Amino acid sequence: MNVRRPLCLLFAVFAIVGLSRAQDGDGADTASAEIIAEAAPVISPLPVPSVTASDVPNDDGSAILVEWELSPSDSVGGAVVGYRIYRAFADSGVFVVIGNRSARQNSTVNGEEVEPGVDYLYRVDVLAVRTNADGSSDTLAIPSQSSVPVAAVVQWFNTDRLWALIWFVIIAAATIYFIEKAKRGGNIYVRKIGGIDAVDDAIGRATEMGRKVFFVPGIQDMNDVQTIAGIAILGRVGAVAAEYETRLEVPTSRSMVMVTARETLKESYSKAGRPDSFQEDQVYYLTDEQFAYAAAVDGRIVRERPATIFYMGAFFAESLILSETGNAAGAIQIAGTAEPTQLPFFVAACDYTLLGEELFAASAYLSREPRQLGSLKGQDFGKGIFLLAILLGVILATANLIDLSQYFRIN
Amino acid sequence: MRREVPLLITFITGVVFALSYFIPGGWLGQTERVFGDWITIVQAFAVWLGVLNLLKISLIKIQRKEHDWGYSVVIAVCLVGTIAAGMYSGFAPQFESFRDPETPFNFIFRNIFAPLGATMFAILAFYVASASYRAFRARNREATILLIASFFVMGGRVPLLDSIFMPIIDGTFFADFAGWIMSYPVTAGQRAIAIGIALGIMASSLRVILGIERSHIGGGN
Amino acid sequence: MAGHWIAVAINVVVGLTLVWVLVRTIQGRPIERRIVFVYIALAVATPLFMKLEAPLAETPEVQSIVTTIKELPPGSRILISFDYDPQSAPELQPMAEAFIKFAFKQRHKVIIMGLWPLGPDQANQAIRAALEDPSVAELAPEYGVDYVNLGFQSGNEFVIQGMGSAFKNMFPQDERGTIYDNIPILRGVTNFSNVDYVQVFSSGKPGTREWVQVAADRFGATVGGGTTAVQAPEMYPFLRSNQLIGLMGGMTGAAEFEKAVEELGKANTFLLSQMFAHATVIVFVIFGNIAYFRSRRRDASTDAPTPGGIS
Amino acid sequence: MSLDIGVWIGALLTLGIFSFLYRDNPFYKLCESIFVGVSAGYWFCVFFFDNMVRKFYFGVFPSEAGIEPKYFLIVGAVLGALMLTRLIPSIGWISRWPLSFIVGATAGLYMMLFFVSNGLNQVADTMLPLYRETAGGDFDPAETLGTILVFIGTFTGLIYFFFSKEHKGLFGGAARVGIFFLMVTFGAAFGYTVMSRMSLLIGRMDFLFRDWLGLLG
Repeated sequence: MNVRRPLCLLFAVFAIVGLSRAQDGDGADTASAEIIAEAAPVISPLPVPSVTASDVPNDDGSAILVEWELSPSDSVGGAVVGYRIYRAFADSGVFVVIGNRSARQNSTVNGEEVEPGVDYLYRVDVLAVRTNADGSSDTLAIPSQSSVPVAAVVQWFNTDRLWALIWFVIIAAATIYFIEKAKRGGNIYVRKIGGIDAVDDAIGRATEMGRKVFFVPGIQDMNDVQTIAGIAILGRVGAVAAEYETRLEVPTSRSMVMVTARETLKESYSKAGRPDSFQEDQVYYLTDEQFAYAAAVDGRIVRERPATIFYMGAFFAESLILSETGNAAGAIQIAGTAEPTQLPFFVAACDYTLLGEELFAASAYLSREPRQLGSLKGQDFGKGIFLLAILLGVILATANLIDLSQYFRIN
Repeated sequence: MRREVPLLITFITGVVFALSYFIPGGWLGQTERVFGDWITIVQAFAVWLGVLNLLKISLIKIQRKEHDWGYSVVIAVCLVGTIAAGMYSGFAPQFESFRDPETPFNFIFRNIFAPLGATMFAILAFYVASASYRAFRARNREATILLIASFFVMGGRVPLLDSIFMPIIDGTFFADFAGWIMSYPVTAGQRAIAIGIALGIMASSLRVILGIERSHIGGGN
Repeated sequence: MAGHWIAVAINVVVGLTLVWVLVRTIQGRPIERRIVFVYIALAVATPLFMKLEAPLAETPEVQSIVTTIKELPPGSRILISFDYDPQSAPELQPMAEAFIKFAFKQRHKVIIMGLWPLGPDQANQAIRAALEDPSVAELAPEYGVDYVNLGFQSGNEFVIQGMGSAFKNMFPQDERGTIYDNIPILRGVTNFSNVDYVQVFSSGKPGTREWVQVAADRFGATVGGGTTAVQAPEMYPFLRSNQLIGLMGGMTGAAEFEKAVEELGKANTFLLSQMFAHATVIVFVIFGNIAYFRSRRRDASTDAPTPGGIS
Repeated sequence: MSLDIGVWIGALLTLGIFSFLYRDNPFYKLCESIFVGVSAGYWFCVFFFDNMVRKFYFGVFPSEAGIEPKYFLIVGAVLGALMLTRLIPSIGWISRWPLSFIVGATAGLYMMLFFVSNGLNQVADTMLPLYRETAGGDFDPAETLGTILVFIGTFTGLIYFFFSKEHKGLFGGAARVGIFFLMVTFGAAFGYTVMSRMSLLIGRMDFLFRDWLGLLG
């Protein structure tokens, strides 16, 4: 055995070299290729010694992990080119190919057409190139023993995500605590944020100039949290605009956003005591297409020359198309988005930009309502925990003591 | 009823969908996909509201002969025309799908929609230039940093700085430096923003679920 | 060639007018943005007519693609997936054209498919461009024998997964409706073990990442990538771990590939345009700053807001 | 010059959009109106055939035997139908129900997804030893510097986002450092994107000069 393995290897290398040279098809080389092929005896690679299959944990019972020991013949430069994985229903025993893996790989996940609770058998064939005495070659498949039957299981709690639950509960509980505390009274300090403080003045400016205010709620639908945040801000902006009797216009690129924005504004106007000033046509749909929407809003910006433009929500490439036009039209622009790729463009073209988290905080700020402000305190608590964790984690990792990241990394 | 039912619906769905994150089995294990499917179907319904609104506004403008009403005619005709072409392309038996290369719908897409979209996108090249000319000025420390970072990345990403300094510094120094900026300081900035966003979304979602933030149902307090 | 000289002349003149812009800027009368637009338009358009070679360094990730293709014996089968749409065509189309030309010249067999609906259409354009090349036309590659377009299949990475057991399952017929088994080039092609190389041109998801994760990792295919510049950095981890044998990133990567296969084409021209445009933007940023410092000297109020009003 | 009518339409529309760079004009207004009308119609058809017919109808009533109907899709249709009550003013308020459902689901679902992917995992990624070695076990100065920068930048950047504490003293100083990192991020990301934006313009120019005018080889 000790001698055989290196010998096998050597022959396999010869066989491969001979094969590849023979394939070149050069007349001069054929002779030597023949000699090598003749010298190499027909050898069969060894099968996979064992195959184990197990349920993939923490899933909906739709995947099985198949692992095997590498064939002893599978070594660098060896004749083994890969493995072919077969599966059979335990009750029928008929094996069907489910996939291939290349040499030196020893596992695969069977994630397709797996029913939970059904027993399966797995088998792994070694695929190897065999060189025949006449110099030709073919691919051999040497089957393994089948694995013991295994069934996928549905889990009801994903234990991989336990730490996510723990951290979430801690921060959420703190947030709710601060909300309750704020409700009972108690002064909550929030620092100045330029972009948010500027809202009133920006609308006031439009009133003085007798021009419109535009509010652009992004180009995503209501299933984006940023749009929801943008609409919440629209509620506050709408109340101020109603109070100042400034015409506010909301072009949307999504029908559902149009509907929601109308509901929101209607309420804002009636809360400001001016329900009659609200007209449905203030909020209108243009088109779902990103660039057509940008083209149309651009056109409106140059024609109507609004004094103030808000961009609040999810923005993509149109961010600069809109804000550059607004800038050239002389509007005061306040933007807010959590799309990191677009922040630089708003920063370059707008007077004020709410960065990521500030977009989500803005409506709470503008409401000045204790419960809303309390939730901001909860956000800060979360940041405090993360800061502490990062600091500790880095120190402990540098000192090579404990890897804290394992409590934060979630699959 | 009008106010309480929506609040209750938001609360229940919010809690259920949040919990589903921890449950791998059953349909709760696939809420992201299931919800995605629902949304696409709701969008197919909701688009009627938008398109009818667009048509209504255009027709009103035409009827009242408002300023520039001619363009409203163009919008209305293009809208109805495209829908007609799409329906014909989708239902006519000679086409397999409304997207087939030979359909009139595809003709509109290729020769009207696509070039318009591509050009609107390309306009950005001009705006990027004018925005940099105006905004990237060393007004204060922050602006200077912004300027320097953009300068090196802009010049390093194409073989511009490297070829200018070829006689002095050999190789791809500026390309590597641009890469270094992208992989370290930029990672740091983006990570801070990302973590902030995570907490921001968490707090504002909690406000929505708990009914503190209720603007989406037209509700103040 | 006349175009080249006219373009060069225009550039010289335009370059001289920059002095005027600089003087005006120093005088405190910054030019309006429409003039900036004119410069950008010229910077992008004129290099298209020039016959210059962009200066480029050799990178291992592009060279390894070239070497791999060169080392394959003639008649090897290359699978190319077109995973992008017209919007990314300026970056990826030159790459695809150069690659296909090169593959044909090396006498390889080309199998085309797409995970993006409009991908196979881009492929047809690239093939057409390749066939117009006289040296390719001489070889007269024949549809069905030397190349085939399997068309688009929906399902993202699951298509790759399905191809792992049999291409035929995912593509029962080619784009022209011919049954898989009746296409000569596909005879004997069951799955990834029968293709010698997989090249992906991608601008997003599904794209190179998915091909690496499924075709390379799971089925052991040799995968090379070609991505937009924006995507390229994300692919470097795969290069380092050798899951991806090579990568062309954006126009720079495409131009380098053209140079390596001695086939200067669109990518090289486009890269020139890009360099001119970048240079123009940088020049204007510098001018903008000169203007600012001049005006600050005149007007001492320096309480400028942070960019984006961030505080 | 091209003889293809499609190329001509495309070229004229391209010029129309570009004319906006000079100023707003009737040619641009025409192109804009065409774009709005055509694209709204386009998406209407896509929603109809892809979402309504293919996803919903063939999802619930599969065209081939052996495919299981996806009855859960009916929920989407019910929500959609309730949305349409908007068209009848007297019962329009019912549309708040599907909206509440969508907003609630979005809040619940993405709250967790972002909390983990944007929050916890990013925190975990930052917990690296500050002393970095090369694969060979030697001190790696570039990687070490990079790791330290990522740590400082993330830490101070987060401090900038604190709402309930005034940016004063040491805390304020840290927040300022955080702003510096944000500025580097924005500047670099801006410069980085310039390249892809320019290539889009190159694509359009190539279309005009090559495909339409035929001036390029």
